Amino acid sequence: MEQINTLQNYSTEIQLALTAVLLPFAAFIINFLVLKTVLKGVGILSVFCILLSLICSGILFAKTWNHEPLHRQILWFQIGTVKIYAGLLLNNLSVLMLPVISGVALAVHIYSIAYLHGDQLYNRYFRYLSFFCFAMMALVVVDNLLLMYAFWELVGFASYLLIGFWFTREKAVQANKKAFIMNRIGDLGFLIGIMILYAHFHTFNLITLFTNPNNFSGNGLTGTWLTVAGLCFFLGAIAKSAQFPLHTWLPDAMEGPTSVSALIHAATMVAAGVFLLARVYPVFNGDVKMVITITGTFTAFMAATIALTQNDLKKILAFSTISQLGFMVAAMGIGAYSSALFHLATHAFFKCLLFLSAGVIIHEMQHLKEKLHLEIDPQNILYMGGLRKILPVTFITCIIASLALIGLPLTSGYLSKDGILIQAFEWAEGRSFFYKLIPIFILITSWLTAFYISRLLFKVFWGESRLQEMIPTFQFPASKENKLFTWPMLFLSVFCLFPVFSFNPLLYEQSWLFRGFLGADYLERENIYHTVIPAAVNLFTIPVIYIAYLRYVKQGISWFPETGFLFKLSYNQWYIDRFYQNYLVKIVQWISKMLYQFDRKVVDGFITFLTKITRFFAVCIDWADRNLVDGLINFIAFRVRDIGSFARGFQTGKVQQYLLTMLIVVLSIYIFKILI
Amino acid sequence: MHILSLLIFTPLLFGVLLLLLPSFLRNSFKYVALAATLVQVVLSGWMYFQFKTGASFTGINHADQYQFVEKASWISLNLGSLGKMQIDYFVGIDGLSIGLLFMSSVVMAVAALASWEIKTNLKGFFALFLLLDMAVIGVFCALDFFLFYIFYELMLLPLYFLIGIWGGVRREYAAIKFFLYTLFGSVFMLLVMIGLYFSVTDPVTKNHTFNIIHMMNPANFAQGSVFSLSAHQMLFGLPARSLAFVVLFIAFAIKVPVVPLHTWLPDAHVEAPTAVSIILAGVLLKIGGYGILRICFSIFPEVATAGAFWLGLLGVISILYGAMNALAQTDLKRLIAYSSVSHMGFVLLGISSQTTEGISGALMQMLSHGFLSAMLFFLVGVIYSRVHDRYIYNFRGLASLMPQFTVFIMIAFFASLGLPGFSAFIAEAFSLIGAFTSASVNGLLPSWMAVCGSVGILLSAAYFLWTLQRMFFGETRLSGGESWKTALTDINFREKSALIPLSLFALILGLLPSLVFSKINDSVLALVHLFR
Amino acid sequence: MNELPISLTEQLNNILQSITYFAPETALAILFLLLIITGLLFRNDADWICSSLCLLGLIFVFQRDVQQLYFIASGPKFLFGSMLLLHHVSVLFKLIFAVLTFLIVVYIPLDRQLKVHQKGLSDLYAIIIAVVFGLHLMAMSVNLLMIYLAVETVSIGSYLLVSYHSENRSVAEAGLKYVLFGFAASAIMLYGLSLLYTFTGTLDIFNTHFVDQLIRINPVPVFLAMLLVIAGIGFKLSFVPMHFWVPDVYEGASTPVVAFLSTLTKIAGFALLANFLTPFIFFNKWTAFDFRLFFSIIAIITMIVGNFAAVLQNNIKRMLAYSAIGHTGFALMALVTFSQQGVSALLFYLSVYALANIGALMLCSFYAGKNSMLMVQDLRGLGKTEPFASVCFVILLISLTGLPISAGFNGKVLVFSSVIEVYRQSHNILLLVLLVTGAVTTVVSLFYYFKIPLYLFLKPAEISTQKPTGNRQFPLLIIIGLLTAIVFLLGIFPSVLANFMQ
Amino acid sequence: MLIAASLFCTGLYMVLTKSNAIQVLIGIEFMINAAIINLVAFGKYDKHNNGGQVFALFAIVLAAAASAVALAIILNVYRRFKTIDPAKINELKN
Repeated sequence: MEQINTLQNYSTEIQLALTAVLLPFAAFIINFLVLKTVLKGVGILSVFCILLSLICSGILFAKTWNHEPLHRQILWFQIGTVKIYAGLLLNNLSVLMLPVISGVALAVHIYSIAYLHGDQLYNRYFRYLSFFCFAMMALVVVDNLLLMYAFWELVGFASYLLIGFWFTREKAVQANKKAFIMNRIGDLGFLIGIMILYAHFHTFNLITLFTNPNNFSGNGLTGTWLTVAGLCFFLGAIAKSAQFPLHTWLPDAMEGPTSVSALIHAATMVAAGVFLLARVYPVFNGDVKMVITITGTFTAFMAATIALTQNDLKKILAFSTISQLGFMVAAMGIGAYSSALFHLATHAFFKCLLFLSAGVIIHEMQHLKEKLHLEIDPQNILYMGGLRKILPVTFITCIIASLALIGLPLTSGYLSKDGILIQAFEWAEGRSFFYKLIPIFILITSWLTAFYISRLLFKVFWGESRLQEMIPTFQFPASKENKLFTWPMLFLSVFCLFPVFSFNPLLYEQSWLFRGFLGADYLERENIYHTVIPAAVNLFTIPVIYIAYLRYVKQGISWFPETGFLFKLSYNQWYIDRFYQNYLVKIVQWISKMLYQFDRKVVDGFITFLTKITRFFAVCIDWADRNLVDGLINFIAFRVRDIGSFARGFQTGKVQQYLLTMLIVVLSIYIFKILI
Repeated sequence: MHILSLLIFTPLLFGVLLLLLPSFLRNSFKYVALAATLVQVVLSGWMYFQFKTGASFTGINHADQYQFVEKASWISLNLGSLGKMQIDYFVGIDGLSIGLLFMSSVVMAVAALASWEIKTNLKGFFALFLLLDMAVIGVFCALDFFLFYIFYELMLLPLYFLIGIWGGVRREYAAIKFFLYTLFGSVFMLLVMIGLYFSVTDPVTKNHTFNIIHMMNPANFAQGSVFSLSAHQMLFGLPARSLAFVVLFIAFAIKVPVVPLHTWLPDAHVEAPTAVSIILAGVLLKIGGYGILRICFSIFPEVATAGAFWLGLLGVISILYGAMNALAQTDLKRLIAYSSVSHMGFVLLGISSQTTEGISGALMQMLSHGFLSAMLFFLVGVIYSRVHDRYIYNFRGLASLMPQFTVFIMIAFFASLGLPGFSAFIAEAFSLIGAFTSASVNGLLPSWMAVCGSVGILLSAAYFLWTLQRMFFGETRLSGGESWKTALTDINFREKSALIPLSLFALILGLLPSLVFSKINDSVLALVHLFR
Repeated sequence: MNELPISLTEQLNNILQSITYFAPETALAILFLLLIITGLLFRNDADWICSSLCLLGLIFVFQRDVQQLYFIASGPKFLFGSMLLLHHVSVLFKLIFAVLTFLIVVYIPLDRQLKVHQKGLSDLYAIIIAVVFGLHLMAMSVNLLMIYLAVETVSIGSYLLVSYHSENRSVAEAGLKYVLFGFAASAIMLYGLSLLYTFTGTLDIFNTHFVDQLIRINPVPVFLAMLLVIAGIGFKLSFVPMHFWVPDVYEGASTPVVAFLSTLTKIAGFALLANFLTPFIFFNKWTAFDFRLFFSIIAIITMIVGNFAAVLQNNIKRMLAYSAIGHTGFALMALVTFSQQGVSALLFYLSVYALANIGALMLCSFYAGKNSMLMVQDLRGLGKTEPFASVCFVILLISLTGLPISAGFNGKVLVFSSVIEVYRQSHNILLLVLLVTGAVTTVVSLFYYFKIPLYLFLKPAEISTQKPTGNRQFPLLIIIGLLTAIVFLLGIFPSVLANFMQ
Repeated sequence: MLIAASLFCTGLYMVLTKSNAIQVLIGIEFMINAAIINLVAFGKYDKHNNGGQVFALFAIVLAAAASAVALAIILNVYRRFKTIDPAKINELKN
């Protein structure tokens, strides 16, 4: 609030941005204060706020796109002599992200009103959702790394809350814990990256850090530390964007409500990793970029192969998301900066749409399950089929989104994905075979994508319902898609089509979005790839889809034996998660148990040992006092008696013993003194 | 205006009042204690806002730059040929202490609220409580080493009894362990203190002095005295100043606690009643950190610089070791106790970096941990007071039973694990950043220390989230069955009124760290300047 | 031969002059006679009459002692032809004696064990006064004869005190042990003294001739003589190895007597030791005997033995006995500084120790009630039933341990500072070892001192132990409270007493 | 002086070995006598003050007083313990 007041004399753009960011926060606060009352108005309020937010970002976008970046900051605090500012940085990147986020979020908000209808934690859900939107939008507009890190974590926190939204489900709380901890690993990288930069430049400011080209050459930060910093930031991105090897949280995160998966784990938050790469792009040197490329490509390929065999509807989409994020990351690595962001934007819409559709399907299946008292998993595609009859709108939107995902012409996905593919080939040109593998794998992945998404579509919508096999008398109930479901989905599907992004359905270079991120040194289409690749991709895609059709609708050919090694590898998600659970987690637990034992036994034991020693010493002294000294005296006394051959029985009395002891000591002191 | 004396001795006044009250008014004892602490909160809050900042109010080694200073001759002995033994009642505060002062009074008020659960021997409990309160505040204000030591020792006995009489099953063991540990340190501190006394002379009167501020100026050390900077005296074959530093450091490190001197802490925490746990974690541990800064580092800056590597190493070890141990716990209170070890490790790491960022971060961490650990222990106390069990596996799905309680638990846990927006984030981030920049600024700590330290943040997430998942989420299942279900009611007004301020403080400091940093900046800069 | 009358008149003059400076002692002597007479006259009511007479007398003595401070403002004075030396420190010692005796006289009728004694207490007061007379002499004597005389006065009185109340076996046994040990010790000392006389031909230790002679002859026999004398004095101080009688006697004798022995005679022992050593210390050429080395080692051993042996005790009086040995070691530490500051530290330390120790012993009789054997286990849970006494006990124990804030702490600080000061000048490594031993044994002393609060507060009470209450417990409680308050206040404002002790 | 020394040693030996408290007392008396002999013997060199002789007198008197007290105590012990062997009177120990 204070920020608003002090910023009033700044430009309208800044005010718009602030309003856009803070509106969801206001919704969150208001919701928070009406803690106890379950109100329908809670949802409406959030929707209203996010709508206003969208409008603000829209205006802001129109005003700022392709203009000079705007930057305003106020003093946040001063530590020593270093002043830390809080501020906004509005460049193309951030003003693009704002409407994308708020747009997708609006759709999800409206959708959620229906989806969460009747849940007793309804208002808590909107509270969390608003909070997430605030954090996510703040993340994209802040101007320094520290604040960015802060919102980065808050986004993760919101995701934690929403994954574990149904907190009584054991799997959900396991999943949110896993998500948070894995993200923490990434945060660690991010933090260390920040520390490296701060140690060198004593500032967190993005502009100061990244606009000066000399910062990372010559006398600036170079060499090993630069590589380490780059790797650290990339580690942050790996965790957030679910790249190998930290991708396993994302499939588990599907335990959250589907609407949440749509917003957070498909469209926005997971894209934050890519966004981070874009923000700190100058940090990455050649080596790091190579790592990024390989990681991205591998993740894309691996996730796609896993998606081929999964039966859980949401898991398939989750791996698809991982795969697509791999595309973006790889694109960042090969220097296709603008393509990556382009794909980020288009992917946000179509993947969100896919998830929302999935939500409707699951909702329907759940409904059926309860109605028929079946023991089935409503998310398992093996039980579905023929749903196009009762969910026609969902069917259509789902088709559109899938086409966009495959990247067929006329969709937005075609534009962005082709950009990446073409640039990958361009990048590999003139390099060794090893480098050529990168574009080849990306290409293969895009075909795999076509296959798994077709499999999903065919299994879910085509054919007859598998439930008929279980209950022969089964009849689908009449179609009754909720308007609160369909409208947001239709809204999103508009954004899956090419006109929104480019007037030319075939050439991604013409897209305004793509051009918005180009540097001055961009070269126009110069070689053959620009025509060959799209053609090759699409021509081969059609047979793939057809094969899938044959396989799953017609039950025709069976190319994948379900017992083969490859199938198992894919079905078990490459065993990565199992490896983590069985080895890494166990090892950490074992170490901490050992350390605790060490603490009890050794460290504490040492202290106890010291006490014991003291006590033992006391016992010794006491014993010596009573026995040794006296005993020695006795001994001497006995000798004395023997020598003097006194016949009389000799009994030293206690008092006499005392005296004797005293005397002996005195005499020994004396003798000692004389001797030296 | 003797506001500082008023602040220190308010608990004593109320304590006397309490002792005079007849026992049939025993229900009013807790209100007396609470009133005392609230008066303190108001006083220290007022002081916080009156606290002036700027280049002429840095404090540290300039006596005239302290604020709210009071100085009166206290013990004055004529020692004939040796001049006079001059011990002053000398109190004052600077940037290092002001924040801690306010934090302590708040934590004390919370502890007073937490002591509602005490049912037996109320007069004794609250009398000791107020005595402890006085001693704690006194430690933060004292500028005369003798006075400091007196207050420092005065904390021991009340704590011993508070743990020993009102504690849990193994209370005697814990109380004695705590007592011997701390006493061990402080006895040797006494020797160093006297040694310093004979090394330092008042520049004006030429008498020996206990004045801490005079001790910081190497010019005040008598020629050829034991701890003189130029004399390079040796004791037992070691440089005298290094030895003194180590001895003092050990005394304070026991309080902090630094691994491997920490084993009193889990036992003391687990056995102590909630209110005492709160004070232990919230205030007592900070005295260790404060002592290291005020005494060890300020008086022996060159030793601190020379030994920074080892201090930092200890800090990192504490962070990781504490966190790993916390991961293995099954008793909620023990878990939090170990997490304290881990979090206080950041303080040591930040301090030993000797950079402005590191020290500011460490101070922030002390404040933040003060509020948060008080909150955590209070929350544990809430459960314990209801069912007398803290074993994590005995609970499940508390969130459904106690939703509001769970909200506070989540705030406390996430704030503790360094969620941005809460104070611990800023604190830990800057402690680590300070440790990291140290390599390029003064070359004291290698950068891997900060990197290892940051792993502690990851581990803290692991154990807190595991606890959340295990205890609070999932289907409600309690080992105590139905009787527990009825016993585990959601938090009441009193508990809320203790928890809400704490969470607000953690939040406000996280959002507006300038509230703290603006007050401490000048002092921290002066302190860093001392190291050069 | 004709010199004789002149010297006689001189001597007579001297004696007459000295009488004026001998007022406290004279008063004591008169008091002693009065007490005996009253005791004989009032057979039945003798107790309280004697007691009040005694108290009045002591107040008078105290007043006289204070007066002496002014007499000697100009400098120390030899009395009776250098038999006695009245100097500042000795007057301070005498003041301490007067105050402490006052306390003990108040304490005696309040002890249940003594009260039931059929013989009555009037004789006891007389004996005490006689002993105090001896103590006064001890503080001032600078003559071998005077030393022996004073020590014997005190010893004989003490034998009587210990075995005064001889109803049970333990008292009788304690008495026997004490008398045999003490008698033997004084015989040994006497022999040592006679040897010294043999070597020097003079009894006056401040006579320059005395030390000169000793330097001249073979150091080996001189060393033996010194050793014997110190052993005799050591019996009073009870340092190692002259400490064996202490635990037995403390355990056996009645508590007020223990209070008397553990404080007054010990302090007097220090006074005597200081007097005896003074000429040797200030005579620079004296090298035959390194007192600092000797006493430092004794102090270290005494501290270690006393404190460590106390750890294992469960009988409170026995524990206090061992701790008293430990305190002797600590006080010796102040003595080895042989400096002005050391002596005032010693004075402060001793007086504070005496106050706290008397208080602690009073609490022993408070808790013990009838049975004299008070074990720590008997204290279980008494903290709840007797909060005031228990809190006092804790404060006194804090003082005995030397934790801040307490008078004992200040005492320890003073002692430590004086030692460090001397170390700074001499850099004698032994002093450093002394310091460390002092610090370590302080921690060790916690082990046993804190057994008491542990049992008082922390251990639950056994099944309904009968509460030792009685009418006479309240006056005792008041005195205990008073003592505690003094100890506590001296902890906060030590300068009051410490400046006085300069 | 030699006589005195041997007397002292005899006394000491008696003190340490005799099983009768009275005999112990006598031993102590021997020791005191040794000292007295010393005092008197060397008193002649100290004509001026006659300190030795005076001291001897005092010593005799005090020794007598002390032995009287000691005897009384021994008597008392005998009443309680029916023995005066110091070795057998050892109830007080840790």
